[in-house]
Amino acid sequence: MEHNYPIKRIIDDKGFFVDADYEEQIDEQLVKELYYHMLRIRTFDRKAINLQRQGRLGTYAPFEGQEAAQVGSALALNDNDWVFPTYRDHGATLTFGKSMATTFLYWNGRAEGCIAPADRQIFPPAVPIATQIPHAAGAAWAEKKRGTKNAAIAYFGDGATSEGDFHEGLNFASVFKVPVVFFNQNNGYAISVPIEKQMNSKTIAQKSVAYGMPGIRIDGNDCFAVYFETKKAFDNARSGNGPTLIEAVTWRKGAHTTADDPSKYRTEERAKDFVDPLLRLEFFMKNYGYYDDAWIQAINEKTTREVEAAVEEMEKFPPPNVEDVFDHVYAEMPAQLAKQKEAYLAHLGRK
Amino acid sequence: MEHNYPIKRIIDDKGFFVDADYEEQIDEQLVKELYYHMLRIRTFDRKAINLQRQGRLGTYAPFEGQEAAQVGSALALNDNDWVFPTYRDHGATLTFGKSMATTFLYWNGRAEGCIAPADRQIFPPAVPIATQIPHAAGAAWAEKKRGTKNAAIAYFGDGATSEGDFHEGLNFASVFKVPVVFFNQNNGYAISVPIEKQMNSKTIAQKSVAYGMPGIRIDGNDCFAVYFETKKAFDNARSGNGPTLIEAVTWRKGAHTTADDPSKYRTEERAKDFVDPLLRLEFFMKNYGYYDDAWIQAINEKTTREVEAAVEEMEKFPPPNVEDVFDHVYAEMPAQLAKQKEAYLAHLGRK
Amino acid sequence: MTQVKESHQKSETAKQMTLIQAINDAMRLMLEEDDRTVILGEDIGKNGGVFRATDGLQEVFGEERVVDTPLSEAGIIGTSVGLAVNGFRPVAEIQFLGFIYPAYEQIMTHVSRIRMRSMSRFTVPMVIRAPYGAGIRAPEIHSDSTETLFTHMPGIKVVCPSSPYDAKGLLIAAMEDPDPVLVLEPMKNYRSKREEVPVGKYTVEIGKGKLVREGADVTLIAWGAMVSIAEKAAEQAEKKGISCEIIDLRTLYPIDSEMIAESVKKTTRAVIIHEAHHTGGLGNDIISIINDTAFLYLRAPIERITGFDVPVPFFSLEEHYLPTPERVVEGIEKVLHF
Amino acid sequence: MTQVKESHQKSETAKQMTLIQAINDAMRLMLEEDDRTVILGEDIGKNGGVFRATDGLQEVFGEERVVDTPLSEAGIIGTSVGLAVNGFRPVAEIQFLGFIYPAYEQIMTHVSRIRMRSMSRFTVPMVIRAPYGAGIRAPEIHSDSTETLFTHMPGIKVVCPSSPYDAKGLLIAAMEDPDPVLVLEPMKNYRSKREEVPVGKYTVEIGKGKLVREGADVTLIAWGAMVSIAEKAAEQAEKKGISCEIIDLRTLYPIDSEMIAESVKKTTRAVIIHEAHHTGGLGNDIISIINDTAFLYLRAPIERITGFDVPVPFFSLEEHYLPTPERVVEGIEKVLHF
Ligand SMILES: Cc1ncc(C[n+]2csc(CCOP(=O)(O)OP(=O)(O)O)c2C)c(N)n1
Ligand SMILES: Cc1ncc(C[n+]2csc(CCOP(=O)(O)OP(=O)(O)O)c2C)c(N)n1
Ligand SMILES: [Mg+2]
Ligand SMILES: [Mg+2]
Repeated sequence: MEHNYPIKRIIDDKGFFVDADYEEQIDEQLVKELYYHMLRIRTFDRKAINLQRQGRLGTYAPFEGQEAAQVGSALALNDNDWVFPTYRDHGATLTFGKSMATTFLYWNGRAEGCIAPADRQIFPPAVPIATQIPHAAGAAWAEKKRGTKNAAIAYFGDGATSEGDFHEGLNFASVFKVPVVFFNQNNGYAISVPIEKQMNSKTIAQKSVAYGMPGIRIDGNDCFAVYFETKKAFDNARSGNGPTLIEAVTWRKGAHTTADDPSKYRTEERAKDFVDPLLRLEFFMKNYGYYDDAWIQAINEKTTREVEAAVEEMEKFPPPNVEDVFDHVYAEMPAQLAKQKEAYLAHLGRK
Repeated sequence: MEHNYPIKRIIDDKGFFVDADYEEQIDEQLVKELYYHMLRIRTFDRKAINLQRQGRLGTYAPFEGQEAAQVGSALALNDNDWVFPTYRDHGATLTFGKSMATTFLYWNGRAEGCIAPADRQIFPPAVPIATQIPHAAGAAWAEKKRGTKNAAIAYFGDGATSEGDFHEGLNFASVFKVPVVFFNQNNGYAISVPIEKQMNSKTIAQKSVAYGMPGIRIDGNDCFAVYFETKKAFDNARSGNGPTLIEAVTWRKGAHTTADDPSKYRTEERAKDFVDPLLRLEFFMKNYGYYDDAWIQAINEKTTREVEAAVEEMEKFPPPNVEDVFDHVYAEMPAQLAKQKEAYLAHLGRK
Repeated sequence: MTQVKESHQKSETAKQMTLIQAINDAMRLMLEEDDRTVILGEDIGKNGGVFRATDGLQEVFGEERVVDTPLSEAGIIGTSVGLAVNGFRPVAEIQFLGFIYPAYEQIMTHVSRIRMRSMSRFTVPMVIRAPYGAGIRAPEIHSDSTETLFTHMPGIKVVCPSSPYDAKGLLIAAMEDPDPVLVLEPMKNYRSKREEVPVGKYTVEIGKGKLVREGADVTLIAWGAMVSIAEKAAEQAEKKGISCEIIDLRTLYPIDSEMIAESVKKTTRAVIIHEAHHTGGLGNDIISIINDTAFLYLRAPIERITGFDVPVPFFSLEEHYLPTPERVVEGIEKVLHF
Repeated sequence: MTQVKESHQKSETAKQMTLIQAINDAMRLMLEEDDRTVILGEDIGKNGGVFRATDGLQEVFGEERVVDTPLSEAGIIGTSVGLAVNGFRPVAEIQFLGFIYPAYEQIMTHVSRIRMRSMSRFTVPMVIRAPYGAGIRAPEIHSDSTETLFTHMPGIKVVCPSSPYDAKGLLIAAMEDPDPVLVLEPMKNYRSKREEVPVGKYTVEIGKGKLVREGADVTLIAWGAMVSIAEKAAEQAEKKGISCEIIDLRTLYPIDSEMIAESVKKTTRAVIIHEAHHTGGLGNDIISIINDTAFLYLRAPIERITGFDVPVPFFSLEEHYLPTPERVVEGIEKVLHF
């Protein structure tokens, strides 16, 4: 089976083209956009880990190593598309348009952290694994019913493929042929459980066969492969040809979350298979004349400033509002709940 | 994909060999055993429908048309294997050794109807669709852990493949390589929903790919194909090679249950593709010199008598015991429940 | 989007309907009125539902609006969440309440929580309909009455009509509600009686009980199929000179605490009847409400006549599980002669 | 079958342990003693569990007995049913109670019902362990306290230890029970204190509460992480001259009704504390028990200090969701000055 799903690459580990077909489609703008966003989210990610260590952020789920997968896929979206991320996909949502400060707030236990700008349809990150997959199918179904060209993307990990919701979501999407892309980041582990213990299939892409759905396997650390293959899947979806399952093979460089210690369950053996996606793009830029020291310096400074400003915004954000505990449960508060709220505010000496 | 899963047949619709390899393996004993059991369960099935119409049985789920699938697979089992049937697989469980009277009791709303003889491990029929699939994987896992050669079989329908439990059960079975056979009867419909609306895949067999598990597609109305392929899958399982998914393509001749009216949702168009499995075996018996009028007459009479006796047994069975409402919830009855029981028995004027 | 293909002439203003017809009528009406309405579930399209709740709807409104889904409860509810946040108003049928559990995570974690998690940016105005309850000799596991698994879940509402009129009015109210509503339909009542039901659109307010019988000595509180048990018990009690007041709760969350409090303050005694298990049943919530609101009025411990703490038995024994008028009368006498 | 590879020398008879260590110790002991014990769940093997509950067990007992499973709660519980009916005694870990819902159907329909459906031919002696509760600044949806979704389910038992001693004793009792037991482990208490725990095997009887403080004026009833809230409240109340009795319920089904009744008959007043939502919380069951058993003794309506009818909020607001000693003291004063 595995041979039916070779890993699609556009550039190799040293940043040289392996698929020359793409030479024409890759221009400076694209290269710089990919690099910029990857650098930007990495800066964010490292800062977040730092803040967590300093006690300025709650438990945090880092994505280092998965930047190409997240940025490449997010840049393939249209503005009106729907995004259903997990707790590890803030690299993708930051790229799609969620703000950094908002994202920090999420990791500080603030519901405000779930809210993307009004012109970006980004769902709150899925915490219970795989549950967002049917949501994405449903949102895409709505677009189809309305006859738009919008589509949806569901992000999920290798572990998520073991849940019933993965199966039911993909089945619905294929039966109703809805415009959705199932974007799997196979980062080798679900917390401590390696993919060989998660499934007996050699690839995740082949799971598409169960749904009569196209499935492809790509090098998730090759930002070009991610970008172009995701775009293709979206084109297909927008043309009414239904969903695609994409397996982006990548690697979680750090811990599952800041509360996790990967040395308990993995050696860094397999890490050697993965060249850092940013470094790889740098190789490419050097190989093909896109490398520009001054520009890199400039965006480095810019993103650092952006992250610092976001930290400040997060830390200056008004403290959480007790009323919010009660106010977003129903459109109209039931009497019982109103009484609970009133009593509690009275207890706090308010109202 | 479909071409990877051709429908395996041993005899054709007219009862001629299409796979001559089996000529040697098929002897009179096997032919007669298959015929006998198919006839026997059909007699049961038709009687049950009749009883239901007369108000002597509750809602009943008939299996006519699926006799080859149920008998062929049940005869492939060893006595110590575990069977996890659905509400439609009493043809299989009758063949494996559950009694007719017990089976009638089940359809008369009696818990006693769930209980097979002590030397047959037959689970109560699964009512919530697909939930038995992980059970079968678990029971098989136990056999593996004990190092026996016993295996388990899970019966389920085409509709069941849409449930999360199907997916999770097959994944577990493949990851832990347990000795279980997943025996799907694709009878074309889940109540009113045809397979084309149930899934976008053209076959159920191909769903095995998702689990790196062998999957085969067989003519479920060819009792020989069912028998030999199920046996093969069991041999494989007993040898430590893990699970197999078998899709037996068949046809539900009658209604979903006696409460259902299939004319609301299907024409008998597709029925034409399916030669009655008993008739087909008769053709075969005539073609190859196994047909024996007197024997058929004799087993007809025998099964009719057996069914009549079972009806009598069912109808003479002691009435249900009120205590049973309370007595099988816990090994030791909690005080609260004991009080409820006591109060209720007092209310009935007992004790 | 599929357009309404037929328009229904309505000459009369009310019609005799069973509860199931009233349910059908409500959906038909809303499919006509609101393009965002999508009905989905197992066997609800071509087959018109195993109880015929959706009979004829797919013929009129087409396969895009009345959708036969795969056999997949988490899929049905999960995609409904996606449809609802993206502008539709799905009405999902779960074939029997006993088969809702595969969708439990979607309901518990998402249907009920998305408004809160997104601070009202995303909402899921959807309806889940589910036939429930014992007493129709259905095969095992078809007869659960597990309403408290949902009333304990902040973010959704739960209604349970006992009559055709309330069924139509509550279902329409549910379909217009900005928040998710679970509509529990007592199977036992689907065809048990007909009554006059307005042909046009009306709603029954969610959160309001109904006084179905006035009385002085004791308050009976029931819902769904248990309302008629309460009524029969009240008739029997009347012969013994006991005057029962009956509240049909109709909405199980949020409960009409006021109606309960007022009635119990008047009668000073209460008997609660439900077919759900005793432990963890809604009866406990009602006792708490009375504890909170009418403590000093109560002259006797409240009685609960309920299903037992056992799985709903196979149908040959279900009559012994379900509350009967006789058990209720015993309860009434107990609170009166405390 | 894998044999125990190491034997543990025990010189001392008791050891200072945290609750999580006590849990670990119970499993280690039973893995040693009973070959049928199999521990399974997500990340419980090599990683030793996200809270380290199974730390070191796979090393000692091997991958056949301490099993890392796929990320699949229905698979974990569903295969455990198969293991249990076929002679094993699985102990399944659900990583957080908030993630148990995908397995809800398996628990509700099978774990709890197989004994009844097979008239005791098949039984499922299995344990489900789940960390639960708020207050540790966990990411959202990790903090549910939904015990009544399980206490309402006939056929299983539910226990909830608050201390290391009880944790070990109850878990061993659960592992030896012929029926399925859900063990709820208050995350907040995992490492909050150490106490002397016997090194050998012992059990704490399922179904029995514990009087953790004797008092005269009011009975406080709590379990899990709320026991220490009750204790703090009792201390504050004492300063105001109020004497509180505290019951740690320990088992949530079947509840120790006798202990509750006895205490309330003595104190004549009760305050119940739980972190689950108000509506449908176990508090209601307890009120009903008091209604049934101590009606005439009660001098004031029972107070419930609970989580609100809202999803457990994100951690920045969780302190406003959880009962506090101050809220409990208010409740105590309310029942005293009724
Ligand atoms: C239903 C459910 N079960 C368990 C968990 C606990 N959990 C959080 S993340 C995780 C691993 C997820 O692995 P994968 O899908 O590969 O995504 P990754 O974390 O690698 O991005 C687990 C088990 C959960 N969040 N939801
Ligand atoms: C979880 C669940 N959902 C719905 C049902 C109602 N139901 C009973 S049988 C059935 C169709 C099953 O179809 P299939 O799996 O193809 O088996 P068949 O009846 O054809 O043998 C449905 C939807 C159920 N029993 N369980
Ligand atoms: Mg992963
Ligand atoms: Mg079928």
